[in-house]
Amino acid sequence: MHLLETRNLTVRFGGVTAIDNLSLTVGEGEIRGLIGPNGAGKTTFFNAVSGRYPSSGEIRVRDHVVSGLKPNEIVAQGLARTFQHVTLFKSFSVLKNVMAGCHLRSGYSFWGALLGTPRTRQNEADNERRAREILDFVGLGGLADETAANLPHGLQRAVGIAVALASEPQMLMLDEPCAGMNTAETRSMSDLIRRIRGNGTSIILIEHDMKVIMGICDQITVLNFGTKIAEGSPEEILRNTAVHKAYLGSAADAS
Amino acid sequence: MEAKSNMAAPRSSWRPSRRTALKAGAASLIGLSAPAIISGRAFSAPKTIKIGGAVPLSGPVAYWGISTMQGFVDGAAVINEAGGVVINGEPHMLEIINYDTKGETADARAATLRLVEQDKVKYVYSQAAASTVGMLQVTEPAGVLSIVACWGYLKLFGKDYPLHFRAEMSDYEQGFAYIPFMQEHYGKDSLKSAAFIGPDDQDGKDCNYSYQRLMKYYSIEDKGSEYFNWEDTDFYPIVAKTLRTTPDFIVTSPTPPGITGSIVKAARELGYKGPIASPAASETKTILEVVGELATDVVLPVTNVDPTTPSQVAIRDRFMKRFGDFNALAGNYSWWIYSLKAAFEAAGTADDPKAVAEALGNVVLEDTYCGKVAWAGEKSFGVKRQGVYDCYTTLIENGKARLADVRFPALPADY
Amino acid sequence: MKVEQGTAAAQADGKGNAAPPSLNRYAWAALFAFTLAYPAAVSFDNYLLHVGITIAFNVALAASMWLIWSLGLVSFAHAGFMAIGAYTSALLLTKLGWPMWIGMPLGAILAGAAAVAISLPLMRTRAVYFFMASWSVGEVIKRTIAYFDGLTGGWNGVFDILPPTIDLGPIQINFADRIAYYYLAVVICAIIVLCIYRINDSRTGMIHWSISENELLAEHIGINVFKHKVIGFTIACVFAAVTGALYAHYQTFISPKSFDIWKSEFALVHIIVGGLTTVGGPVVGAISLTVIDETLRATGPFRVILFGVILIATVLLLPGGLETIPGRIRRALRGRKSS
Amino acid sequence: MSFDEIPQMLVTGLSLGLMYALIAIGLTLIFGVMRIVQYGHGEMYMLGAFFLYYWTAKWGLPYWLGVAASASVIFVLGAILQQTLFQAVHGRNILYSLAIGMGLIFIFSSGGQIIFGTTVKGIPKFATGGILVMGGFLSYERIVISIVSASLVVGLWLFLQKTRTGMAIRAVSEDPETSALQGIRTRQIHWVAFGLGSALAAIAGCLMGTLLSIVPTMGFVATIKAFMIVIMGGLGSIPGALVGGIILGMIDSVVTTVISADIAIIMSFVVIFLILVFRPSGLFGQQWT
Amino acid sequence: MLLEIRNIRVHYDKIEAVKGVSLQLGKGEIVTLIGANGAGKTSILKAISGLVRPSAGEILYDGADITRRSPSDIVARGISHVPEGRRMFKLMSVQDNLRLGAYLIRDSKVIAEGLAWVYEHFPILKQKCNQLAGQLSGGQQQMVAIGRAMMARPRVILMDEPSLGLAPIIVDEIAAIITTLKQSGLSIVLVEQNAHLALKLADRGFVLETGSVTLSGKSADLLGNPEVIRAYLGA
Repeated sequence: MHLLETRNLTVRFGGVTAIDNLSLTVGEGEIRGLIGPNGAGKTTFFNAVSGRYPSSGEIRVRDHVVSGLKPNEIVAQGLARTFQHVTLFKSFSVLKNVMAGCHLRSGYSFWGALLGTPRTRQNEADNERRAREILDFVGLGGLADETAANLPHGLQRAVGIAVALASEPQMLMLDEPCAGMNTAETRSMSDLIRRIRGNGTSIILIEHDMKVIMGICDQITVLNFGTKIAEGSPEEILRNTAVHKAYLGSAADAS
Repeated sequence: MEAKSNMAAPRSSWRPSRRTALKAGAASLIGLSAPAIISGRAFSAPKTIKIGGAVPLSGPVAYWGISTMQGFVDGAAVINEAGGVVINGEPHMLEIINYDTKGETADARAATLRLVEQDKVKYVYSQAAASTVGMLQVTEPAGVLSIVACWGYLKLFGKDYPLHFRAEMSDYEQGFAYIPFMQEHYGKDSLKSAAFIGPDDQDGKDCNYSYQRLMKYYSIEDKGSEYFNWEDTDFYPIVAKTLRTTPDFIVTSPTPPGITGSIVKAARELGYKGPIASPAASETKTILEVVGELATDVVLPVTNVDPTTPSQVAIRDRFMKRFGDFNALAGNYSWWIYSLKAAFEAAGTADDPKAVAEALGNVVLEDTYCGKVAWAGEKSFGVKRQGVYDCYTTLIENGKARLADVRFPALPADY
Repeated sequence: MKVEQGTAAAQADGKGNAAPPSLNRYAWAALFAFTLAYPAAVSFDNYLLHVGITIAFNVALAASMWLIWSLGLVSFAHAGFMAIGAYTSALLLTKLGWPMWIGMPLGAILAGAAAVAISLPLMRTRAVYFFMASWSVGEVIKRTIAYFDGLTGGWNGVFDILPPTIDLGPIQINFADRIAYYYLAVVICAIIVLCIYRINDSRTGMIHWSISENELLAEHIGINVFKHKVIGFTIACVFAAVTGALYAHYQTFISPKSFDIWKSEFALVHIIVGGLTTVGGPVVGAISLTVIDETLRATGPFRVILFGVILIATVLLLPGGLETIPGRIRRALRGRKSS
Repeated sequence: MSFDEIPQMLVTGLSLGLMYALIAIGLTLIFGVMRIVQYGHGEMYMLGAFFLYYWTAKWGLPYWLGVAASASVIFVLGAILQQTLFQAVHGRNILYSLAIGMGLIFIFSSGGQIIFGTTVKGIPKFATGGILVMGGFLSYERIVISIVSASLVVGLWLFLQKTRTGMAIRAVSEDPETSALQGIRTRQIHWVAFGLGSALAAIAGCLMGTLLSIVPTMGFVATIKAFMIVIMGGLGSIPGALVGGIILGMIDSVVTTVISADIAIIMSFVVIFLILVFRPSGLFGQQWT
Repeated sequence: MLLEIRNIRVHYDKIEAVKGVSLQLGKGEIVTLIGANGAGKTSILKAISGLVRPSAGEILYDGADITRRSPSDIVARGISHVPEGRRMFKLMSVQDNLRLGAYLIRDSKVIAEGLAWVYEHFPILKQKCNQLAGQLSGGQQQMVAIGRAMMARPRVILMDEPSLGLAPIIVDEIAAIITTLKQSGLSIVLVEQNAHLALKLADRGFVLETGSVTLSGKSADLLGNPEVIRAYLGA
């Protein structure tokens, strides 16, 4: 049983086919890299799987068909994601961002919230504890009360991941987590990704920084123009000339 | 004051004469409001009688509110200059306090509460139905005398509201003047049926009620009623629909003059030849401006546009001087305060609204802007609280207006 | 109308630097205490009590509209739902003799049902389009009421909507008394504000702001955005209906004109002037603008102009509204200390 | 309803729709370029009409010159308002521009009552009489005014398509940053578009004012109509404003004639609601986020 | 030096995107900025063209300080910017897009010459000149973007990721155009992720990492430098 499986996934915008009959499987506990030149359809793939874009074909999570579900239902199925551009509740504190993420897996009733019942207070306390745990886990424990908008870019990305982790996903889809980071930040991000996997969460990773991809992925899928052009271990991908050509540009041949 | 002079400034290059007048008007308004703010702390040398206005001074119906207020302000000044209200030999000065209602019911209620409860005013006046309704929620229980211009809402009028006076004639009273005139002018046989056009709100429905009673009284066939929205900008559709019923004449009330003009124009352009009567809320000049040459056979009761009698001319001149502005409506409303003065003097008190009300009901004035004025309605309403006065009917023919008829309404015996 | 919620929020001193909640709580307690003492403070001046009651209505309206705003939406259907509450309660009293104690909850339920039904299609629209669509809803409600004049009295409105009474043997209160009605209005208004405060302070509020802040992310962390929008909108409409019933029994007269677009617009103006990010905003905005409006009444024709000038001046000179004043003062003090 | 009323309804609806469209196009232009809602747009319409009133009725100057003068004066006024008030809230929450617009409504409509007086006024006519078109009566005045509004719509379209400034306006409303890269001074385009939009409203005010009558409080109704049309057609879309205007004009005309005016206005709100539900960004709108 | 950047810094609120970068561009030269996403390449271009204001440092063009000039002034001085993602005015025709490029040029003859130049170099655009720009393919849009920049008769062109999302064949075409531009005497600042392409085209290159230049030199040297390949492939 695969954790995530897509069968003949196709996404069209008007006349353009952004994802073309893509079939892909990701196993449990895997870190899967998704690479390809800009415009290859990587983010579109995330958007389709997370329910943001309508698609044809089939998407399954642990053999449950999730195609056609709304994003919030897909998250409930255990599939969380982050975004290419930093996407946070920017005026919230870091802690509150993560607590919002915890909402899905914690008890909530409207009336309880309104009346402030002991149970709700317990829930909120649990929630906050959970959120702080997650923040500690991603290494942001000291920044819980900062307003998200005031954090530097790299830390905002980490908050984004913390928010996604807060929904306790079985699989996390990371869209360029290292974009715009310096070497040290990138290293700690790679580290974080490995630790997340260590907790039993599978990961699909879109990343342009090849150091990251080659360093932490078990398997890599290469997309170009919405189709899969290669799949395999980092070493295999590095040797694949089709990949070279697609990814590094035509001039790569000449060099 | 700063704001006021800025407001007036752009006009300077256009018409300096009006600018000064305008300034004077604005200054008097500010002056009026000043005592309101420091009310109760005025000098106590001569006794004063406070009269309060809860009138629309802003908003879409400000036209009527401001006209009414002008009548009171001018009247109070004239009376005070002449030695004030003399009650039992002692002169009393009149003080006018005005609060804006925007022409809204709840706002009018608030303004009246302020007048009655804070300024301790015992005599109030108001204008237009919405403000009146708001005012009446307050005045009658508080034992405060109210004079208003309001049609309809008849259940708020009569025996149960003994302190409530309606100074302006409704279409119903006017009808007993202008319909006989029209019958004489056009011939009874050519006015066998009529149709009604009015605004889709309480005023429109009220006037429609008056209209229906009138048509019944004169046995004129009612061909139906149409209501327009205040948001409407084009009256072709509604006029076309009315004309489909082929009425002999059309009544538009209480349609504002601009819209009446548009209706007249649409009707003429659509080939309608019959007379159009616009009782209540109308005005000649605007209709002429809007309709131009096409304006013909428009019958406008109660608007003596060009003052004729000496007292009318005097009133106009004073208004022009004091406010820089005069319109026939303001002239119409100018008699209210004089009737109050007469009532104070007749009752011999200004402290007992009930006694004043009794006296006011019997006041008859001979020479106002509206000619002869009296209160009537004993049979219909149980109390003499409805103002009736000479109806000046203007007739527009081929783009020119002339005063065609002056008569005291021939009220039916059971009125 | 959720353009740049973030900016406004950031201006208003984000959550990070906000005053400690205890201070906040003191401010609310002081406000409530003042409200209770107000009648005595004005030596039971009936007119000033009337102003107090009007403020209570405006606060309740602005606060409930603000609840919708916390979802990132501006609803102009508010006056319409207020009308539903007012008319239900008024007609039940005048036609069937049922007191306000029954009419008000029934009006609220009716408004709630209508709000759920209408928000299913309404929530498809966004931003300015939502604004216009909700405006249409409000106008249609108002004009439909006017249209069925047999039942509702049409444009003539409904009269003699008597204030309620309480008769519990020893305790008898007739709310026709201004002081009694003042406390009734204040208590109901306080309950509404308290509910909104609690909602905003609880998880629900966090959900609302997360939707307002970033609907995309909210969906992707498992929040059912549509459901919460419908619920939030409905609650606010129910509050508007309760206020409407309260309003009707106080004014004793209502007509469709009482619920025209300006009712919604003034509520919106109260929010903008007061501030967009906390419940305090609409409360402070409604209080101060109502007082200003009443004070300006005596300026006659200049009343509306001055109101407009004050409105524009506040928007331009005090970005973020009145609620930012404490933060500004604090910053100014801190600035002086540090320098 | 009889068959011969149909032409009258259509003719009236069309001419009405064209004038509505004229007000709405100004509003949509301002939104497109600045992304703010000029809620006080109707006040420009009112002021334009009053300018023409003083021009013709008071000073006795020629009518069409007055329309042009009114448009220029209101253009300047609009540009000044943009520079002094609206530029300050540009890019901020749209509610702030809404509040400023409301303030302008209060100031202009009430100030207008003090300056112009509260009486209803009529702008002198430039033509009388009319002709029958397929059984529908059309006054010459209405024909001329419809032609003028139609040609203004076409003229504006040509202006936006063909001229340098027009292209700049379109460019800024599509993408301000890239426009700046082409050398366009976006701030300048802001006040130009704002002035232009206001001038269009002023012209509409002149034409409508001639056909009907004018009062200082008439602006808000125009704002409501314009707002309804612009949202129905899609914010920022000029064809949308044209189509929206004609839809509204037709509803006003046809439903009023066939049923009644109160149903007509309920109907127009219902139609807007339905359009927005099925096309959440209006008929021709793009999703502005 | 035609264009000289001295130690500029760019902040977005509290985030520093460019941390003191200096570079020079000679007449008729192509200089490329390469590096990963978020390295600050686009911010540098935006600082040059006036879209963002540098918080420190200065930009000299032709001897004059243009650091805080408005974008339109900078365009008028002869620096055109081909933005990332091509940024078509999608609702306008190809021809209108091109005309907008010549917004500051009032002489219709010059505009006509410019159009002729564009149509000569991109014949496909002539066929599609009345189509809406939004309907073109990515490569054609890139041609419009370059043509639009050329319409302003610039001396310097700033190009941001011209190969982004284009098929290899099209990339070759774009590369050929860039070479042509250089031959006609233009100076170009080229920002690219496609390092091989960029370094093949450019005379000199700068490798950026998180807002700072970590490596610079002649393109030929950089092409052979394993450090660059490491930066890109991590291998």
